[in-house]
Amino acid sequence: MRLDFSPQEETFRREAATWLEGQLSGPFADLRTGRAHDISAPERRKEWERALGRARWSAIGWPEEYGGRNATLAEQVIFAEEYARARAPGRLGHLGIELCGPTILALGTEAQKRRFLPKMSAGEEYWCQGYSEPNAGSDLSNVRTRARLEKGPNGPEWVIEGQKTWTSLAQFADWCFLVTRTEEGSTGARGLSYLLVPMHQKGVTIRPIRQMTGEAEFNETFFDGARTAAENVVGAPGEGWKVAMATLSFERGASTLAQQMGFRNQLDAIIGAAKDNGAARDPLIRQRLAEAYAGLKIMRASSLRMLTSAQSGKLSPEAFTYKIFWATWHRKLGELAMDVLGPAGELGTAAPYELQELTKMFLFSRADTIYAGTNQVQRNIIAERALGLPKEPRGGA
Amino acid sequence: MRLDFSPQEETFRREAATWLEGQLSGPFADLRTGRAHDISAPERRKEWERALGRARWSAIGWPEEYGGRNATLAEQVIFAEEYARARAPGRLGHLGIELCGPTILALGTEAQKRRFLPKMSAGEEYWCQGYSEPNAGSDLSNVRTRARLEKGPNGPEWVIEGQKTWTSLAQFADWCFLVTRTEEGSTGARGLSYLLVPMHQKGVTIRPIRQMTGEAEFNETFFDGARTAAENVVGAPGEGWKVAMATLSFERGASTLAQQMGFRNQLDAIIGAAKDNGAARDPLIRQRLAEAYAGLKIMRASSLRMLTSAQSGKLSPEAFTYKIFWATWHRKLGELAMDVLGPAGELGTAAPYELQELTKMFLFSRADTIYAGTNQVQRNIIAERALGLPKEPRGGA
Amino acid sequence: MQFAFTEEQDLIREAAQTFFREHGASQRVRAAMETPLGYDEGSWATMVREMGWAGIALPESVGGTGLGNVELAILQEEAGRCVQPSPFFSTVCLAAPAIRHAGTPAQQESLLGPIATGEARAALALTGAGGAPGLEGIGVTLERSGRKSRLVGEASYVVHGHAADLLVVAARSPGSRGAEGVSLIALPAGTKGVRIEKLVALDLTRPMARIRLENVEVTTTQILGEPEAAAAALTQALRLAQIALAAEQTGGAQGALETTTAYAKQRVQFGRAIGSFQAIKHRLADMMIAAEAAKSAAYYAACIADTAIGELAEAAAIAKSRCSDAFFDCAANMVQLHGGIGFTWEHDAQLYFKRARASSTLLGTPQYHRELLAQLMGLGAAS
Amino acid sequence: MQFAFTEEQDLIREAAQTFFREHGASQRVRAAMETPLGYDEGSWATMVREMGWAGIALPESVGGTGLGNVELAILQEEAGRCVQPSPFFSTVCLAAPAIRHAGTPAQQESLLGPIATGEARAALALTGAGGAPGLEGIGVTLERSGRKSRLVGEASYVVHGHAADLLVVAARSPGSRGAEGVSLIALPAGTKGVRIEKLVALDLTRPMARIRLENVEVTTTQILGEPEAAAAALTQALRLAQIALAAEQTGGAQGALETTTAYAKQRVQFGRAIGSFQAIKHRLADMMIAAEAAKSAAYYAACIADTAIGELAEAAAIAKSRCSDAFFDCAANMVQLHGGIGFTWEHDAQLYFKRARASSTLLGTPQYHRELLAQLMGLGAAS
Repeated sequence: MRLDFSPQEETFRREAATWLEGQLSGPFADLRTGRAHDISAPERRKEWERALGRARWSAIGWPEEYGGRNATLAEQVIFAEEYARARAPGRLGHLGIELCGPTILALGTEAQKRRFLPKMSAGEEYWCQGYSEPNAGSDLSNVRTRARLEKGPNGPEWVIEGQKTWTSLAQFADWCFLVTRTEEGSTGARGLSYLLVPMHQKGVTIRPIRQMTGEAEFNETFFDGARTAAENVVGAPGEGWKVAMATLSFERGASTLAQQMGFRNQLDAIIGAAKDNGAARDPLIRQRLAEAYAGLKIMRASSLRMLTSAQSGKLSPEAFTYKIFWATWHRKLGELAMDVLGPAGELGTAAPYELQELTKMFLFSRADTIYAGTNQVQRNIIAERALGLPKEPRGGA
Repeated sequence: MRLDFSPQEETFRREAATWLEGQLSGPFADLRTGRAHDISAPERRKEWERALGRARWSAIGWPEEYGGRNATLAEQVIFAEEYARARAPGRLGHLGIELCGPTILALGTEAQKRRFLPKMSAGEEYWCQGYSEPNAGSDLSNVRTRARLEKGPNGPEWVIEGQKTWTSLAQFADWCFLVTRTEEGSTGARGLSYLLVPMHQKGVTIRPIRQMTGEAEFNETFFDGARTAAENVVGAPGEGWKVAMATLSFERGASTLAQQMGFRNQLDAIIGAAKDNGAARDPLIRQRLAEAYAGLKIMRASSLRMLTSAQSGKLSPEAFTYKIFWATWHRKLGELAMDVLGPAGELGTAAPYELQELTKMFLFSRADTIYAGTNQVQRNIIAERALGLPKEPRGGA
Repeated sequence: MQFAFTEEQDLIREAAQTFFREHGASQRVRAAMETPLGYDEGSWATMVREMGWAGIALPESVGGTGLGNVELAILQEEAGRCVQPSPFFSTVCLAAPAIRHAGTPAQQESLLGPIATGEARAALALTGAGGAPGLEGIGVTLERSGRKSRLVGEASYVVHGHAADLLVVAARSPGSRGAEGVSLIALPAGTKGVRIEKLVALDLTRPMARIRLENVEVTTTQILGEPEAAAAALTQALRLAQIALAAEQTGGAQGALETTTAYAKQRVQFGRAIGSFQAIKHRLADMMIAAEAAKSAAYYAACIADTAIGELAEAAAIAKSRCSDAFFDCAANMVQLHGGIGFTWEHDAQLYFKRARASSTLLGTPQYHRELLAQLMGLGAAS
Repeated sequence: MQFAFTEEQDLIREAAQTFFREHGASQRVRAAMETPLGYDEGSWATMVREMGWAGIALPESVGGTGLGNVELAILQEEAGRCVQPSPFFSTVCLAAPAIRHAGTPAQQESLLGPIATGEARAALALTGAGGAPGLEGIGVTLERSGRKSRLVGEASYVVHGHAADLLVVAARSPGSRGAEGVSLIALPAGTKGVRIEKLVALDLTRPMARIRLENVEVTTTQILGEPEAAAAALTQALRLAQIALAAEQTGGAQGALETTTAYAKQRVQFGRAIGSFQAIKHRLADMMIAAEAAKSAAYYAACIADTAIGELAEAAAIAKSRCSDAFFDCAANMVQLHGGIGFTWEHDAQLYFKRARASSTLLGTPQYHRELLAQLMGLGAAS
């Protein structure tokens, strides 16, 4: 167990840092924001994705043939750190690169890999995720979107009917990876399939969902006879549940480190505000700032534990607890931000309802304990899968 | 809605205060401790109970014919306050006076009232409660102690077999009110009866349970062919569940105010310690002391709401929340006490394991959220009975 | 001793419930909050003209109903239950008590009369840009030169200041601190030199304004009561306002609990109503525990305010701190237990959540009130 | 970068688990804690002679194994998992680092040698009756007059002080404060003028003693290292001890979680294993979340201590505060979820609960360490 890096790894760090600095003080200086959630200037940000792709910094852990570098775990950690340190922008391509791409890498056919991965890592095609539905929020197995195989002009095609919700970045996406029911009459986790569906077609409609921040970063996406080729299914038809669960597990990769650096920027902004307005002298605020700082350090240590374990093929217990830990931490950070800012934090910056960054973070953080498994669902998973406690009786729906 | 008292009520207050002061600075000065949980000097404390009984201060809300004064609610509130203000000792007779007596008053026969209530209020007979069993802790309906009717020398008798646990004061009790299964083969809440059983007989064995404080205030009580006359059943045989539930509701009477005054003494001791050792200057400790103080004031207000509602025959919502509120409050008070005392609070006063009063309170308070319905069971009750949420599925045991 | 509502008080509550069932309905609240004024003028007119609520806690001598703080708490609770937007709190709970406790009988009559009859909406301009609660936060200076006086400075966070006909301005003599040098000045909103700017506030159901005073001339009759008594009067008025706000928060907590309970009964996940899962049930139970404790604190404080027994300062600090926490906890749970939908603009959870946050800050945070309470408890000064 | 245990470290853990399965069994712990010594001499002899654990983090030059703080953390974690009583913590985690960081090479060799081989049990006498953590709490004075020195005063809360052969006494020159004037003195327990009294401690598995020093004569060679370096050495040693204690707390949290999980699977109420109720499941999940975070904090800190990257002060403060809280939460839940039985003397829940409380206080409370952390974060001084 050691935390330091080898000389070769330090060389890699310098290479990454130099490239990032060159780009972000040069052609992409306008994108140097360090903001994780930012959907402004999408075209400009696609240019950034393509620049990353050209320099092979887009998906460094992937094999070289798909645009990656075969980077080691330590290198992935280093790059995530340097990316955040350089205050590089949030990745418009992250749903593809971090969720769908690894799923195809692990479970897709050779043809799927060749078709989808290079365009993903090159920033040429963007992805969104179609899991949640209005009646399948915490209970993903309740998916009602359905697809059937029909004859199409160029061979058999899946024809999809249904509604997905909380599809972030759908407005910028070229493709959607979605879980849909493909066996008529099936219920629960059986009979689902994991389809790859083009977004630019007549049968797909996107409607933004306005959040409590007043902004609309999520969407409802309607599939009304949308089509995709029969071969665009990852894993066997009917095995979509297993494939989707695999995707969920990829959410715990090196990207957690990038997320943490985003959190660090927020914490630094709060500390700065506390020093400015005197809240940093308040012993209660100090306790909470210290607690937040400690939590962030612990997240980093937990990520390194998870990543090292994942590398050795072991499932580590902290992986079960990571999501609820960061979500709860971040929600508390939002409350701390507001308490540090005091009444001034409740004033917006422009009519009709433009709020300050930290105020938006406070509101947005309330969703952290809801999406990707509510805290309640997370506790169930921990109790049942990690601790082996008996399952909750299911209703007879 | 008003909180002040009438001139007549103030006269009553003076009468009570004068009597208490006379006794507790006179013949009973040695009992002026203000400690609620105290099982030392039981004989001396039975003398105190008898003195209360002779002066009709023992069960003032009861009818005069059973030793009471027909006191109004306001008078009961006043007496509870003055009793605590005078730092009068905890009542050795409280399980009878506060739980069993009101049950007999409400649901007993005229003969039972005449037989049991006067001796209870006079401090001549003491009672303990036989509800919990090793396998019926939170789940009272799982009672396995059983009784059957047999012919005895003076008529039919209940013969009781089984084990009760957490029977506090059993070592000083003359009688036990106990819930037992009287219908063979019955399960759950059906087939239970509420029996009154003499403790001084061959078939009853008491074994103290040592607690984490090192002391033994509770007992296990074994019934091994213990007997009681057939008429000593409150309510109909088989209806014991309803009767026991009625008793539980009596726990929310004016005695809550006396309990609060005991809490106030503990809080005052903590405040005193904080002033002495400088902890009172610590802004975090100040917050917690203020929070504790506020909680206590809220308990008083809630008690007054409950009592006033009970008087008008209405079931008030705060009655559902009272137990978990005080139990959780008290448990936090224990933690606050230890944090105020600092390392010195972790040193005992005498070998082998005599701890300081507040340290014992810290340990003892851990039981508050367990007995008389754990916090988990309390939340279930609130959710199902007060909010009308669906019941938890029960296992098929 | 009778710690339950009287029959008359129950009737007031029923009337309020009937009123808010219509005027506090979600679509009306939302329509109102998006207007520049931020509230529904029709609803306001009904409240103050037909129902006569503006004068409920004012003496009959100035045209009020002559009831008290318990009755006011009932109205506030019901208004809070549906997060209704209106200048009721600023007018009746903030400005009116300040006038009543600071003003001479003549000032009371002239200023409270129009409030009681619903002709005037009023606001209390208290807190400067720094945002510190209480007297320490006053950001306006009253400069006296000879017989003329001038107001200079800024008050921010003025609840419904943009909708007020009458401003009650708290000011200080230059360089004064603490209870010294405080004055309260009655200022028609249209006075020369008064600049009122509606702010973008987190809580859209309770807009705030920034009020800049640029050498505003003040006559002696506009200064309420005797100068040396103003600080005490203002402190007393703020305690009453804190209690009224606590009552409103209690209603907010109750509203969040009711809506969430109803949702938990009908929303099905994993083949069961989610309200049958202990994870949900127990959080709803926790909400009820908090809400009931809040009610006890608020009713107790309102009672103390009316019967003059015990310590009002203490009761106000307890009520404001506890009801703030209870409302925030309940509103936060309302968001969480609704899942994704609770996070949307369309669902009312956001209204409760923002109101909870903003009302927790308003008139002093829970932490501020607990520190006050620590001082009242005799713990001395903090280190 | 390899943030997982090595194979060698896994072997150390397995050996420790095997050892504690026997020597940390409930009845042995209980029998030991009721003896005057408070621990089992046979178990201790096995630990230090056969297993060689006393020297695990000591250099080979003094007879140690030459491993580091990660290996020590593993042993502490496994010892904590069964709340095993022994002078290991006082000797190996408290006294030894103080000698190692303060002593001259000659002092290290003469004093650490017997510790590494298991011949000597040692204790650190640091904190006076006031109980303040760190250097501020030192209650012993070192009076120098000419070439003679004398120790006067009292150290309380001395972990396993009654069982120590060697005392490391922290002392101050008269009137000194902060890092100035601190010395560390090696004192055989039998020295004339040393009065050792075993105290009644809440946590029976870790007895403490009060040590009174009545004009105890000290030679120059007993004073460890250079006087001006002692404060820094002691501070460094305390940080390592805090990390070792944090590791032990992590084990305690894990032990509480495991025992309670097992109980929840077998205890039936309402016709179901209580572990099938979400109320129980979710609290167990919360315990696991806290325990895993504690492990991350403790392992990270132990790693920092060995690799000299990053800030040890920060890592120690984070580990000690978080692991204290995690252990207390887990132990409190252990009591609660066991119901009535968890409150009895016979059940082990009380041992975990008391150890959790006492170890939270020992070497600085979570609040103390968070305030330290606030200073390290550059927040300046508190008001």
